[in-house]
Amino acid sequence: MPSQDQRKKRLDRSINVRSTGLYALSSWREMTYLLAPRLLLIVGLLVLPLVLDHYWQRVLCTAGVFAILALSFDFLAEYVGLVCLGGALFIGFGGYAAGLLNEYLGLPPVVTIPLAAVIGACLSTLVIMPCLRLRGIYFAIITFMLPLFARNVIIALSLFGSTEGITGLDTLPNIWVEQYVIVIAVLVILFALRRFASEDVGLIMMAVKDNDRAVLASGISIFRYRVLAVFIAALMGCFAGAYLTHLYGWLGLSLFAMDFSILPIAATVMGGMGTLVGPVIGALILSPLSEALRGLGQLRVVLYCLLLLLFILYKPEGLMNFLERKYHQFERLEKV
Amino acid sequence: MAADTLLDVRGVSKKFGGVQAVRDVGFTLNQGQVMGVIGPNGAGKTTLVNLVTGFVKPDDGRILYKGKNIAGMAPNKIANLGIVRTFQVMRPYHSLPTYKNLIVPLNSPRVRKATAGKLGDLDSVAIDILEEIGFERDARVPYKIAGSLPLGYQKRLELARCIALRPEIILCDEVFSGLSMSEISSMIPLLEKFVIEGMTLIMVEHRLRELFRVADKVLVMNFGEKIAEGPPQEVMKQDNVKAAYIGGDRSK
Amino acid sequence: MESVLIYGAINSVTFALTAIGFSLVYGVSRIPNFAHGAIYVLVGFLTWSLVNDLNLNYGLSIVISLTIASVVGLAIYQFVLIRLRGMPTSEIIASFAVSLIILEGLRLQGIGGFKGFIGPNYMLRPFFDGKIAIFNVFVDYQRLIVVGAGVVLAVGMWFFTHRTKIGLSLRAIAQDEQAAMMLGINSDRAAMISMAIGSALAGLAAVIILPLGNVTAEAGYHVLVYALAVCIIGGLGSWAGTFLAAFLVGFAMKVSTYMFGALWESVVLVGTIILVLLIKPSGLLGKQKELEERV
Amino acid sequence: MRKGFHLLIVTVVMLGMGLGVTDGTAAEKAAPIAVGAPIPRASNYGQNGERGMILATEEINAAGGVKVGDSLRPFKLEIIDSRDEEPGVPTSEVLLAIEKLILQTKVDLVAGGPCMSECGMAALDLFARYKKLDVVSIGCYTPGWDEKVSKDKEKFKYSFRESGSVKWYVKEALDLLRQMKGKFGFDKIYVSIDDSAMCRRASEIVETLAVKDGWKIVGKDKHPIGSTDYSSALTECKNSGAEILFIWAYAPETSILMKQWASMEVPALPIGFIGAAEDPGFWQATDGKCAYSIVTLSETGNVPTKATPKAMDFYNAFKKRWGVPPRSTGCVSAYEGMYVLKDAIERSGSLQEDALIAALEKTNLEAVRGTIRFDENHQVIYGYDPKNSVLGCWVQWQDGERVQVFPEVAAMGEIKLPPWIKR
Repeated sequence: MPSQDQRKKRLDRSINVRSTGLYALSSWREMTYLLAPRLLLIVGLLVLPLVLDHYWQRVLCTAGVFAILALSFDFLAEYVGLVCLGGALFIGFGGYAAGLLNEYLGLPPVVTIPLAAVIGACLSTLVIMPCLRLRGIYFAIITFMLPLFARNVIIALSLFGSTEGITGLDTLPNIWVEQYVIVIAVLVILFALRRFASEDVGLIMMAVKDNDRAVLASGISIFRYRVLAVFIAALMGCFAGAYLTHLYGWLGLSLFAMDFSILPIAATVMGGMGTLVGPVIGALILSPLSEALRGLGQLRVVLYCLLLLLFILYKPEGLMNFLERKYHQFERLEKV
Repeated sequence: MAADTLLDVRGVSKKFGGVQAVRDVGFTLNQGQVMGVIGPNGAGKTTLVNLVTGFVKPDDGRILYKGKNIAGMAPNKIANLGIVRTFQVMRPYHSLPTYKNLIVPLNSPRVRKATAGKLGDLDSVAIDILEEIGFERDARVPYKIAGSLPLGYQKRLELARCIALRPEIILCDEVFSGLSMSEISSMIPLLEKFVIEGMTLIMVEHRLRELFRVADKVLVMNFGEKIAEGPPQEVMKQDNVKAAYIGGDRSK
Repeated sequence: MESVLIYGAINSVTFALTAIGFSLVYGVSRIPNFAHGAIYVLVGFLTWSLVNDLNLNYGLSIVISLTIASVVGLAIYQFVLIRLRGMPTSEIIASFAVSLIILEGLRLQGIGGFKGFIGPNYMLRPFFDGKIAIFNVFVDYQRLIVVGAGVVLAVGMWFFTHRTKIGLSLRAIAQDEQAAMMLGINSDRAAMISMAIGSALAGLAAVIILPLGNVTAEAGYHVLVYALAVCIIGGLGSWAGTFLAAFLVGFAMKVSTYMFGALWESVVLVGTIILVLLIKPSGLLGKQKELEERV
Repeated sequence: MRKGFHLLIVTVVMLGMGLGVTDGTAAEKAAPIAVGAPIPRASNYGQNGERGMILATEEINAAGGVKVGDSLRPFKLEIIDSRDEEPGVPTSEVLLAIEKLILQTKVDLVAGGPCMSECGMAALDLFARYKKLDVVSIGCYTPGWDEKVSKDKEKFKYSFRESGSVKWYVKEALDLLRQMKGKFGFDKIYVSIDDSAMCRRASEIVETLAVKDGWKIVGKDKHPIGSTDYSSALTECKNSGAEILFIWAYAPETSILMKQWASMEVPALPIGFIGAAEDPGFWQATDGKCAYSIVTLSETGNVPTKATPKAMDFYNAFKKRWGVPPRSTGCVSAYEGMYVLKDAIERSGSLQEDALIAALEKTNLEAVRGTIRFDENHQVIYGYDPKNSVLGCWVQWQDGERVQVFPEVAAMGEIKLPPWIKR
């Protein structure tokens, strides 16, 4: 706590490296400075499965699912400007697609998961497309309701085992495959997205978010790009859903459960909107946390939302931005 | 209509709720002309721009571009035909670096068609355009985040975004407003250069003196109606125009 | 067939009641109050425990819990939403977090001996017990009260927003915040008031509607979703639109029940929403234009 | 900055609590036999099951514990909140809870939930995967369960279901109907069910069989779970001239159905599985509007009866321990579940899975509901004779009390008709 006659002074570390990329190559110090955090993340995630006990390994798997969902939420919200509160929709469609392919066509997970990801993504995109003309909160609210309705429709038409779902689907061969599939998927998606954001398409999407009118004025159809973006996000979500289905060899209505929509958002807010890494970290903190707090019953949800509230109110930038700043700056007290 | 008539607007009207924003306005514009659109605030100038560029669908009336009616077309389609605009309220893609702002228009179908996809490295093209618009090439400015640009540069960026589309008509919505005299006088030659390059300009302006330095003719609007059209000096002599201006506000 | 008409009407009014609070808040302060459903349920349980645990008089406990509701609304605005104005996403997330806190909190089990509200045994007494036959369709008084309340509320809202000073200022804000502020109307205070009133309305809906059934925490989610649906269809923030949409949805659902069976209600609901949005993205009477700059 | 610090603390605290909890469950498990119990603690069935299990465990331990070989070992309940039957909770999370019991708490056996059919079915695969013995003793009534087991007996041999099955309750319902047909000469049924897979199946069976018995199905209503207005259905029922209103619905909103039934004086006697009407407090909650409704509590012992010697003892013990009478589903079966385990362990003399399975299959234990035996699909055998099977429980609400009216052996009263039903 700084006293009266002192104040915090912030100094930046190696601005050169960060402002002009090439400079980094000049010395190992600078390169490690840039690469260390990334390596830390990658190695960390890859090593994690080896150090955890069996139960926490399983937790890691579900955490991975939430991480991917968080990524897809963050991507849509911060890179395209579509706030989609319906992550469960993706999980549901992906999960059901995978499960049905496996149940009725007898395809093995190695086929169903990618296939379901694509099919599910197409379906979700089709469903969301009519809502794409809406902006901001309208879109958010509609997407919030979609999973619930998807659920009701399945009950109403009593499709696919209706309220009982289908169990006894194929599961993945062993715990190692289960973990590394999801961990690697998270990493790949993470860095693919970062790359994508710097491609022209990604840039245009960000432009759409910043000022869609100007994009229109530049002769580009924002609708097409929004659809594309939704498809990409859905692709991730549905992949996660398909994976989850095969993780427990079950499909059912609760694939559309609200947790799948809420938790990723919480993770994103906590991790830091728009950082992509943040949501992953957020998910890796939150879903184990919610497991650890299971003993507390409902209280768990309450604490959980309190945490979310605190973050949104007092640390809207989120963990990641905070850490990043800490990494790039150091503070010292000085006389005023 | 004459062979070299590029844009021919006939009796367009637009109503927002109860407000008649534009009523039965029409004008023609020849290739290479510069037309100023003036009038007190709320006269419907911006709406006119929106109508021509398709951001607002006219209730009735026709907008003939090269003899083809574009009234009610989607904005991006119209832009691809070569009619581009700047925005009164400038919103550059603030989270992107300045030069990346131009990636958007450079990816438009129009540019792709014009260059048959052989544009090469878009970034350097973007830098070229920016330089042409008056960004110093090797300074840091083009690499800055667009949101952090000073007003003058943002206005130029708006223009750059138009130029990147290789337009035939540019509708400038108050490019001068908020600029200092020096900035304006450095921008005017730019506009003149566009005209020489064969572009046609429609300029919505409040800064009459500066406007008249470039405009061939002006269109005066008041309460959504066209009250006069013609060469600047003559138009300004008309009583109803004076009345409108004294009645309206002269701020800016 | 008569039953479809009568119960369709009742159903519609029910929707209107649940939605109007949300609509009001959004209309005035552009805040999507996702805690709406939670407050609805909260009031239900409050009233119940005031009556059954403290043996208070029914009417009195209703008044008390409504007051508490509006205080809660105020609190939510003062301590949470006020910092998030103009960030719809954050507002949604925050208010939804609040609603989860309330709803799950109500179901807390055995933490500190607190026995949460679980199970079918929490019911509010109907105001008058009994029923009458309208074209040999039986309707219990409570449902008639619901309808009556709906009408009163509609008229009341109109009077409030067109005649009273505060109502007018709320409307001014709703129409053009900038202008209203120039006229010296404090938009923060207006938003706060709207939250209070909105919550009170949610509570009112609760005490009127809940006696028809029983009070469960889950209801909170349903109410929220239906309120959202109605408001979206009617056009966010448009109060007339809300009522219109309520009737559209209410009848659509009852008719579908009559024709294809109750299962189709939700399907029909989705259909209606998608359809309306396809035709008119801003909802039936919504004001928000899609891609238009203010003139 | 400092706010960030606060947050950090909050997080740390929460983590601490969390770990504390997990350690608490993970730590001491030496002598006692650890029985994992995944239970939806925020649901009625869950709570009742939990109470039943705790009561049984306390009794057994008080009596010295379980005799394994020549050593006496107490039971240790490892209850975990499986969170099924809660809105917005994915089944995967329920399964994760079970995995936690198996993998981290390292329990010897699993008993109790999960209650929700969807979860129960999915759990089967889990127990097969981890080769863990499991005795379902709360809820999970879906006929799909033993169907699934029968498909692959070897794979699913680790799971037993000591709680009931809808199959049987439906049979009971039909016999009850037949009885009333003889008694009052009723022959028209109106069916009203929740729309869930379970209820739909149940009603299908009932309808087909009832028609065989010479009943006329004069109308049917499927309402989505959570609907709060049954007026149209009830009006239809009224006009259809039905004498029996056959209900199969577990949603709490069924209370509304009952209230509307009473206020509309529908001249058809409600019979069936009515979730809300099971509760002892239901009479007071509906201020008497539930009178005359006939409900299954699915397990004899939830209301006073002389059917079996143990029944009254259990009823009183439960009331004494928890201050409330047993509610319904779960109380009895969960209670007995612990005794079934005790019995099997003592007979096999070990905790080794295969030995236990063999022992359990030979179970023949006199308990509260009657005599517990498992069929070849590891499903407890229901019947009407407490000597060789366990009994269901049908009660009618008669001035404030749940009076058992069926099966006859356990009946404590006669079925009454409301004044507005002329026969």
